[in-house]
Amino acid sequence: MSEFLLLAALFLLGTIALGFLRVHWGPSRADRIASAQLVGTGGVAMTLLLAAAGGNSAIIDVGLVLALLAAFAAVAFVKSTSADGAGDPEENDE
Amino acid sequence: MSGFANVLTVILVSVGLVFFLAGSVGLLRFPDLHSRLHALTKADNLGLGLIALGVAFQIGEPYAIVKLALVWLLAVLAAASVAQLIARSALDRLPAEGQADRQA
Amino acid sequence: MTGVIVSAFPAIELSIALPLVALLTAILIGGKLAPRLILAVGPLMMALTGIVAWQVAEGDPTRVELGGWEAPLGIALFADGLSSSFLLLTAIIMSAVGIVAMAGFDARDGETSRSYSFWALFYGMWAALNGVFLGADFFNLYVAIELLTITAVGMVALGGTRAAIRYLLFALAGSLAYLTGVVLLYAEAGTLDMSLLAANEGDASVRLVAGGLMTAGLLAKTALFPLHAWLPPAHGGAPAPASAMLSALVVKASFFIIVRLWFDVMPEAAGPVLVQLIGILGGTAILYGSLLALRQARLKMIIAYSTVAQLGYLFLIFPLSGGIAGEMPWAAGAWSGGMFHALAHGLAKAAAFLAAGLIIEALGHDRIDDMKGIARAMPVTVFAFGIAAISLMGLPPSGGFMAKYLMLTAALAGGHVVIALVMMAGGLLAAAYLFRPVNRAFSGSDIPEVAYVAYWRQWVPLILALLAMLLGVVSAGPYEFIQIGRAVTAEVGIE
Amino acid sequence: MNAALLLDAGLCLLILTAAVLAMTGRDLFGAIAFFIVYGILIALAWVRLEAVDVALAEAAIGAGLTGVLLIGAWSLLRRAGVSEAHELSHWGLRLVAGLASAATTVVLAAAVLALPPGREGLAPLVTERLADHGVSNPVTGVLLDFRAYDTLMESIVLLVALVAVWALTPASAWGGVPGMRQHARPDGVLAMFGRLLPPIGLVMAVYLVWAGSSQPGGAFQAGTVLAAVWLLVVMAGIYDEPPISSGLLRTALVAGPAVFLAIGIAGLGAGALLAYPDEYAYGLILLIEFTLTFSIGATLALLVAGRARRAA
Amino acid sequence: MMATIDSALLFALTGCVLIGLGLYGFIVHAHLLRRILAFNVIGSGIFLLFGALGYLGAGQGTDPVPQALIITGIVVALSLTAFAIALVIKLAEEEKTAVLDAAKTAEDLHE
Repeated sequence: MSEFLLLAALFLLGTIALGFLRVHWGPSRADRIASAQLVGTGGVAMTLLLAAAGGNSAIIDVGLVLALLAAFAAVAFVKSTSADGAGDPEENDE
Repeated sequence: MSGFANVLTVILVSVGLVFFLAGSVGLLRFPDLHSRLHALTKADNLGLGLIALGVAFQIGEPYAIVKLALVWLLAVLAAASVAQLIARSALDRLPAEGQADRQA
Repeated sequence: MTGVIVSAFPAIELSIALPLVALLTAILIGGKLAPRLILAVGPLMMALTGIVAWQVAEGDPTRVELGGWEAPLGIALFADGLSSSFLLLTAIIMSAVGIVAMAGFDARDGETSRSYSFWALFYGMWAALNGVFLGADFFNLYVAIELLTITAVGMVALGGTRAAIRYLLFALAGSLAYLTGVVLLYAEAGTLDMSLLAANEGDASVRLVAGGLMTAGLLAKTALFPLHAWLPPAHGGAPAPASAMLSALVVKASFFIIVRLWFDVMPEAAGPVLVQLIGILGGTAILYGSLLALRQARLKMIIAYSTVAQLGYLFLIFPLSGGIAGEMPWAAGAWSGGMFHALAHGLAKAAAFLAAGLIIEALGHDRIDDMKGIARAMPVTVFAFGIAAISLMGLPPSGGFMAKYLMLTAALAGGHVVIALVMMAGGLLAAAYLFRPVNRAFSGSDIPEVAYVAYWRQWVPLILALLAMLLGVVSAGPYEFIQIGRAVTAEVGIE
Repeated sequence: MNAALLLDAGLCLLILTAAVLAMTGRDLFGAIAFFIVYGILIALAWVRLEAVDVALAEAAIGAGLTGVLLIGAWSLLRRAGVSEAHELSHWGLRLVAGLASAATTVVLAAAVLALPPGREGLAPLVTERLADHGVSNPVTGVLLDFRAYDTLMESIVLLVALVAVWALTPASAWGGVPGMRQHARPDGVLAMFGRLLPPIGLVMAVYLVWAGSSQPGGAFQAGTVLAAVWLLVVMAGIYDEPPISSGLLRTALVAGPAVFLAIGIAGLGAGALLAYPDEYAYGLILLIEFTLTFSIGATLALLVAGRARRAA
Repeated sequence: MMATIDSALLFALTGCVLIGLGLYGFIVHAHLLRRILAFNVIGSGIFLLFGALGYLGAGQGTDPVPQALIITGIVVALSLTAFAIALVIKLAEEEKTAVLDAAKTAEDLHE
């Protein structure tokens, strides 16, 4: 079983590698940061597979921390694109 | 682990992987940021959910299963919020700055 | 009876803990209290380090296991003659600097960013210095020198951002090299404790790579030529009390680790190539630093370039010991001369920078050309600078003289004619670059108008300079003291 | 080749790719994005090396906090009008750098391969001594018991780094509030995110410290999660940063190291600095961990926020 | 199924290459933010090397002592990074540059 889970993790690594291309190409910064987010989700999935493969549920905590913090860089980026650098893109919506 | 659980795990994880692959391909092939964001949030989070479910069948401890659920919940929450915010902020800057971003 | 109590007193542990207590207090309270803390911490630290020195002098080198855990699991503190000398030097210089800075970094008009951060950085630096001088574990030393780096760069940043960034870049590169060496050392030996490493010879080639990396990193932090480029802007641009600590103590801390590494931990590992290379760099530093010091227009810059030069002498102990394993009879003399130099230079350099700082306070600048007659306005300060200059030049009867005498003796005994010539040239050049400001200060006949500088503050650099002098006058005692715990004792030295 | 080795080879390859792109990418923002990706992958490498404690720290710091720090810096630099143009340095310099880096890699690799086999490290000794003293997670045991002095100094390094950042505050803003005043649409996604995540983060932080005594986790990982949560609350415009002159804030910063130091000094009574009496070891370590977590969280959050910029 | 000895060696060598890559970046880049990135890449390469060697040595799992030292190292590196970034931001806001200019530093000192 763990052989399968490791191969699954390897497959995920492949999809992450595809995501690399978008981080590299952009073209916009939003593209780059969004695809970095994708790598984060893939990383979370990998921790789960590795937890099962190694029979160590403490590894899930790593996934938990990654999932909690993966969004932070993107939030910081979104804030930086607002007019004064401290706002929110939705602020002026009606 | 029973054989049945193993079969379920293999099926769930495999389908999850397909979604991840679809997400990545979408991220590469879709023409603009907004459709790419769709690919990212929908496919990946579905994939993650399926993988978490598959993994749950391998892990006996109940509290670990709670953690798995929490991981998925957090990932969905984060991806949905971030996708919305990025999409919204890109809207403000299109088309002018979307082009300006396109530097070497 | 009191002897028993004193010898059991945990002075080593407390000389780490007390600066930390002061640091936390300064961060918590800030405001008007932080500048006055020195009045309590200074005397206490002098007493504590005095007790450490007494314990070392009475007994043997002292080793303390923290948490009660023996190495390799735990971390030890270790005090021998050398470390307690540096500990005491630190206590003296930091107290002196603290007293002078009480007026410059006060909070009379409420807390300011300078007065707040200076004192926290000051006590952080003190803790880090004591941590380095007492450290017996190479990873723990890494943490201590990083603490030192942050406090030192933080102080430089009070003077200018660019100099601070340049310093930080060198320091960061140095940290990484040092850390890489530590990693290899642990992988090879399974411990980072100095005495355990010394007891087991290990794999010579891995140790040479590890030691080389650690040394390269530490050299960047010590600013040995050609890794010196950051020092003059940093030491010349920082507020004068900060410069005093940086030049007198901070660069010595990384040098101290180099000495521990090669002389105490792996004396067999250094090949002749490494020894010669370090010697050549040291000699070049002496000449290069001195020549540039001659060309400076500002007093603090002269003193800063003088540091580049004077640091060069320290590294001459590598070739002068005749190979680090030190079979030569003059090896211990060379080693002791180098350590003496570090101590005497510390006192004299701190005095020189503090004096320069007071002159800047009085004149508003430190351009040598516009310093005419300052000796008449600030006789005590200029006198302190002059005395410090005597020790820096290596004239008798100063501590600087004793250091250079010992090293010169070793050079001649070992047939190192080139080194002897470089040392003498360095002495002449030092006389030239230090004479210039002193000469300016005495020239003319008017008394220039200067801002008020409290008289008692002017005495502080004088006391430091006189201590540098005293080190030469009563050299026999300190000379024997720094050797406590050394494997090779001196056969050639002070008669 | 088995699946494990294949996976590790793939992971190493991807780590190296991310590093190359972070080092050489033309676009500065792209380089930062790759650095964040790199942090995520390094965390996975730690999982593979069965160093889950380190993986947690890397996930929280490398993949999380450092990213926020870098993007914040990038944004401020851009607003300050700094050019991002990627000027290719002189080919001579690149050649020298390439040679130096290749030589370094080769020497290090040679040293790694020259290491004598059969080195045990300290793992057996740690397990042996841990058995009847304090906590059961060996890493926490090393951090807070065997090498507590390192950890104390490290918490001081963090604190002093914050003071050094504060030292850059211009005189006019001293005692004021770090960063810009953040604001967001009150009923928007960001504000919602900023309200939903913190409770989860708080629970997770407590869990990480608590679990840290017996399984991977500990004060630094938990403190980082706390800091991240606080930063999110600020970014969502829900609360503002406290002024750096606040006595409460300074108490929060100092509390952890102070409790650690006080217990350490009290240890002198038990025979050595930082020694814990056997019967209290577990409780004391937990007390230190909890206060340290709190202070580390506050310190890290303020480190990321930077120097004070506006009056309180 | 966890990493094998071969894998650990792989990670150790990856660490060595990362140190080299970071060193390259640290030397060639003038932009200070990029040099800070390079510093962090070198740092994590060193830690990876440390951990992998600890794994090689311990035989089972990674030696807890290097793990603890690495966590300490990560926090120290973060402290240095945060301070460095604060300095770079200050430089940028004062002089609109994120590049150190040696000539300008020298000018400061001669007023």
